[in-house]
Amino acid sequence: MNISNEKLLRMYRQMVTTRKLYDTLYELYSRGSSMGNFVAGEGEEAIPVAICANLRRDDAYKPNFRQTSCLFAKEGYELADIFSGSLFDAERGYLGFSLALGEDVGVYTGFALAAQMRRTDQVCVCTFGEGTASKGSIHEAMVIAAAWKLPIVFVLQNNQYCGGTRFSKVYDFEDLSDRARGYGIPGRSVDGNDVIATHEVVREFVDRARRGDGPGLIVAETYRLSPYFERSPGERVIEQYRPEGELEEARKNDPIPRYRRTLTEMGLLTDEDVERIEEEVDKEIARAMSDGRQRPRVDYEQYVQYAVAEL
Amino acid sequence: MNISNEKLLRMYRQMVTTRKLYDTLYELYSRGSSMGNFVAGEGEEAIPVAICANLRRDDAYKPNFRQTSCLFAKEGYELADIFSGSLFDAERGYLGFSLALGEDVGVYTGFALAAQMRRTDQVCVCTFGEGTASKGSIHEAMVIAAAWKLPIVFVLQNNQYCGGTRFSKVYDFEDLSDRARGYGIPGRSVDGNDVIATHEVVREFVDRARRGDGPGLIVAETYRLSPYFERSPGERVIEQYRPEGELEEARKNDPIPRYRRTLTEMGLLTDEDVERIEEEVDKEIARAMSDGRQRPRVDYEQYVQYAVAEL
Amino acid sequence: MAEKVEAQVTMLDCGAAINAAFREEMRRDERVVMWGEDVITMESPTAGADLCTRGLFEEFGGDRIRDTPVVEAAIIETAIGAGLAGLRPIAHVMSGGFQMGCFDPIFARLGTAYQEWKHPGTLPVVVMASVLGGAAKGADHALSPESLFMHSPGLKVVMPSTAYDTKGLLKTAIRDDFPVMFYTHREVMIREEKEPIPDDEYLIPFGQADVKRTGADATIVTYSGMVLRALAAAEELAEDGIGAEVVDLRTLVPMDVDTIVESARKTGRLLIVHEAMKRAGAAGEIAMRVTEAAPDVVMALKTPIRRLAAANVALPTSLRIERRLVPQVADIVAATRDMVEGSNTGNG
Amino acid sequence: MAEKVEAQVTMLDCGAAINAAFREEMRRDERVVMWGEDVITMESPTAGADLCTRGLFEEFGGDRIRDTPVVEAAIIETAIGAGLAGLRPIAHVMSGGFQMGCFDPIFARLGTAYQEWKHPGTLPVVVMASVLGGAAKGADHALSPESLFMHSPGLKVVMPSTAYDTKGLLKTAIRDDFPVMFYTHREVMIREEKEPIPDDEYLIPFGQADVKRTGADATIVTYSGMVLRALAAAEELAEDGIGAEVVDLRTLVPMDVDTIVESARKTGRLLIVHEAMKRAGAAGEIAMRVTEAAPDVVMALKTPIRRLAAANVALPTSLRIERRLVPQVADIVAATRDMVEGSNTGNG
Ligand SMILES: Cc1ncc(C[n+]2csc(CCOP(=O)(O)OP(=O)(O)O)c2C)c(N)n1
Ligand SMILES: Cc1ncc(C[n+]2csc(CCOP(=O)(O)OP(=O)(O)O)c2C)c(N)n1
Ligand SMILES: [Mg+2]
Ligand SMILES: [Mg+2]
Repeated sequence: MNISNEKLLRMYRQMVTTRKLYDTLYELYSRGSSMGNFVAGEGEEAIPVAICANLRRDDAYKPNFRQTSCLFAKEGYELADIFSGSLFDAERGYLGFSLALGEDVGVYTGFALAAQMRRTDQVCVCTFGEGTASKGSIHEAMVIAAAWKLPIVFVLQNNQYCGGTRFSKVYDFEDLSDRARGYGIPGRSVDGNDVIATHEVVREFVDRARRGDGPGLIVAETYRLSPYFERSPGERVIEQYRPEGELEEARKNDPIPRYRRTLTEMGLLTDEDVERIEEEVDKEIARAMSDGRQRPRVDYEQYVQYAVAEL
Repeated sequence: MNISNEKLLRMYRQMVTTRKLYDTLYELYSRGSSMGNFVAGEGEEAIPVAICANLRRDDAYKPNFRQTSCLFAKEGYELADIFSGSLFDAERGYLGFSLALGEDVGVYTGFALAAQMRRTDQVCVCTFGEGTASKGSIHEAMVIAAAWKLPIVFVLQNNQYCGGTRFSKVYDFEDLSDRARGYGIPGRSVDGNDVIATHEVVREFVDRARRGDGPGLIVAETYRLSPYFERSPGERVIEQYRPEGELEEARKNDPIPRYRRTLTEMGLLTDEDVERIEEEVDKEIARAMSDGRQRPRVDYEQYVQYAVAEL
Repeated sequence: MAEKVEAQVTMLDCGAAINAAFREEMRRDERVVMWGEDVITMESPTAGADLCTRGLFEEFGGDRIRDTPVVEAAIIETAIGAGLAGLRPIAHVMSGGFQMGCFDPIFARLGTAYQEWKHPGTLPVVVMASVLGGAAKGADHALSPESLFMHSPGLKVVMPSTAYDTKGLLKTAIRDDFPVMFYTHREVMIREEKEPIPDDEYLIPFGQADVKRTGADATIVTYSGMVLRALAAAEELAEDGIGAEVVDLRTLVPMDVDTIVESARKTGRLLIVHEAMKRAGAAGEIAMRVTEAAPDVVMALKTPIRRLAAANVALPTSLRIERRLVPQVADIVAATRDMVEGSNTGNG
Repeated sequence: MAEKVEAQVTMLDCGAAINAAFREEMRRDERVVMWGEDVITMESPTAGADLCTRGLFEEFGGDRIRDTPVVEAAIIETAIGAGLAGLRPIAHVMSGGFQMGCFDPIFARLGTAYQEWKHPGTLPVVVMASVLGGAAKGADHALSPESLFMHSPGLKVVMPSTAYDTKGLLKTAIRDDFPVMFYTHREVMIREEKEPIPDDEYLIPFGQADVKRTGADATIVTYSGMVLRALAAAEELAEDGIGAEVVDLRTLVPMDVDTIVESARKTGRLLIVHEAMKRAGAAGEIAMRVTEAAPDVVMALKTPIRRLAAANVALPTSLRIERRLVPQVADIVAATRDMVEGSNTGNG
């Protein structure tokens, strides 16, 4: 591994920030934010952070829908953007996502196609869940990415659950990354709760894509600590589908404390640092929230300008 | 191999019949049959014949759209049916096909699901081309077939061409049957121009499915001697997309002469037999045509009865 | 007497009514089976969906009710195959918006191909989904897709607005030998007040609209969640002495044109209201059907047929904006009043 | 003079006109790119499609024009991504029927999502397909899907009926900064007689209908392949002294309602004709738009608005049956005559 200590610590701070953001955003949602169902992705923070650490401002990145708020960690974005309504910005490589799962993967593949046609060295990383991986449109996107050797890295984020359905109950696989062979592209599985290991694999695949050697599939194994979604403010979903004790077991593998231990062992982090970072991040989020929410939002008049003909 | 001589010879006759049927049906088409574009599948006859030889009357089978006329070889069907307008009959395991390629694979998967739910030991074999294999709905069908261990055998018929696009120009694969691993099901490639080898692999996969051990994927390698389609009666499509001499090379591997040599070497077929079979088949087809075309066809009044509400 | 009635009905909400319909039909006919995402684990985001399927797995087991992966196309296509093979599948797709991702299977396979194949037999498939409007869930969740599927030759389209109608129509749908699209609506599913549902079995035939409120001055034709808003509007209008008759179509295919015509003949005014986007929405079809069935009535209307529907722009994830794009009670009141008193420009 | 004209125009069929439009726009703007199945190898079954793209690969190379595998969803979705990234893609899907298999990408991504995302920039994507009606190719090939996509908030819908209009509208479509659905029609593509196409560049703006024939007694509003049949019908009607005015909408979104209104005001009769299935087809939308724009004109019509469209049943693979299901010249003649002379029951 060659990652600078500074970068190692930045990733830690970003993971902590991502975790805390979930609470802040849930707060806002409970106070009547207007964002449909609220979803969180606690326990999966290592993956988006490891990905962002390998991307340039002009690269494209689609986090899984639970990790959209992690975009602040991508070069070009800042915390305040998360609270500002719309993150959409092709210049900074975020093309939105599809609430109808899977339909956005082909869109990001199109970004990679544009990069190839224009002969830039931009790369695209596109994440989706193991449940969404079953959608047909993703198959088509991977077929065309492989056929044209597009600069895109697909990251299948296996958090073991699709809604209330446990992955292992539905599929029996030795190695999900074998799916890559069906497209004639390289595949690799990695412990998605190990931010350093994930960072290294993402770097390898992103570098290959940037060199023009085509797409790849990374399967990042993790666990969804958050519920499927918050049905409505306050009322948490009853999660009778998780086996006794499974959640507790999984918490022991929470990527944040785990990474904290690693950094402490490496002598890069003291208990004081940990406390300080918590406090600083709280302040940053508070500031970002007030900044971001002050930015002008799209109002009715602007919104209806999107109509292509008579309203 | 243990296939009775009788069966070996029957398969030969069925391959010859299939080949001759293409000419007969094209004749009808040229004289103004109303069947949209005419498609033939010369050079691919070994595959449907080998499949039919392993199926029961109540098993389901979707030939590739170029091989629909080969249904006569499936138990329960006869030559005359091919000329009778509609072959559709769930009892005999033919549920039609989709002119929008790929959308029928999930339908046949549903037949296998019904068999499993009803605890019958029926099996379904569903064929599609290597071009169609890229369609998303096929991915979804294979996902659910694998997840539920359904009694279905997917046969990917790789005739090297999708329209004017050569497979090897688009994909680079060691072995296309690796795609099966992406679903955690067994996969196998076979020389689809070798009817005996194909018969054996199909038997193995069909038996497994019938035992309740779940689906599999067979990749049958072959070559499309026929054009993409006949644009309109008489006017053949110019096929400038085939490399010089490729077609001629491929003809040397035509499954019918090839099988004829095998049977001759096995001492099961003499030149006299060959001539006799040709003559008999011609007569059979002629008889089947007049029988089949005498059967009543759906007329306007019957057709509009399908309307669910006011016409 | 009151006692007697009590003995014959049970107060149920829509989810419980659906659950009862499923249970009765699955008991009655073992060929009735169902699958979809999380129909067993009941984590579906479809409002109230958990109630709909609760306890069915325990009673009928894993052969007849199954959870699927996220494969909407396969959910529909396997239902078609199983239906052709003799089962009577109920295929669950969580929301009307997600049906865009399995459109060919619904529109072209289920609704078209079996006619084209001249399939001699039956194809008893029910596709169930929820329209999740009114909560700024965005187009993918909140789309009301009825006009799209009305255009498919082989699909019946059912969109009830009460628990009572939902149960009776769902049982009819499950017994229908051909494809039925069945839509619940979030605002119907989450209603507080329960409805009296007869304990004895009842079925409601397709193609019979229900006059949910009578009135002399204007006819409001609508269906699904918008019936609730139309009734609230009629309430308000009544205070101003305007009598609005609310016709709940209940099924769009087949459509009960006669009931609309009779009402329009009486009131002389026809307002068509739906939640879906206006352009190429169902209102145009309803208006043409009325015109074709009773040109004399249409020519005699006091004011031209008018429609009220969502603006021609994507459903937003902002409640503030959604409320201005999708017809609200106040909009229905204003449009009706305008037709009765107003300028009669007919610009809906 | 004749010479002068000769010097200014070239006789082209529709395929060649499309080819010229592609060539001119790809030369003009290097961001214009295209992909689809067999657009290079030209084996597409789309009538005349081989002419459309002939020579483009040789001139513009493999970065700008590509053959794809059979992945309709990916064809559209990659066009969206490339469009958001600054290219101007033309995405080819062979037939309108095959667009059912990539419906979410077209309807919900291309036509809806970018509005929902509040995407500040442009999304210059043209989706091209051919409607293959009139040859009993069955629903999957022959479907005319315009009403489905008119219901998507962000899609313009273009359906020309002549080589001249096709070239001018296609160039406008390629320069449009937002999504355009562009449909050619088999019967227009295979026409024998060539049309004089100006050598100088010309563009035809969207939202301008074209009166293809004037007449005093009845207005026939239609588009795409049906314009040819409407003109043939008008020819026949003229022999009986009935003047039919044929309004070719050319674009359905945006729709030129004014031209329809003016014609209907003049003739007092309005017949809407389309090839697509009647139920929830575009005719209902056209009728409502006219009613909303000019209620006075509609109230003053000599006979109610009538529509003529395909029967509500799947398109067959039998020409014999298709001819009875889809409006033919004789049907248009009969309907028009009935409106002018006849019972005026308005039952279309
Ligand atoms: C096309 C579509 N089908 C169903 C849903 C409902 N849905 C929302 S989240 C979810 C689970 C997806 O599982 P996975 O892809 O593993 O992502 P995770 O929730 O684990 O992050 C489902 C089924 C949807 N949003 N879109
Ligand atoms: C959804 C869809 N897209 C495109 C077509 C047009 N088309 C007809 S045949 C064909 C080639 C299919 O190739 P393959 O699956 O390999 O089958 P083969 O022709 O080789 O038998 C195509 C693209 C279609 N019928 N359906
Ligand atoms: Mg998951
Ligand atoms: Mg092929």
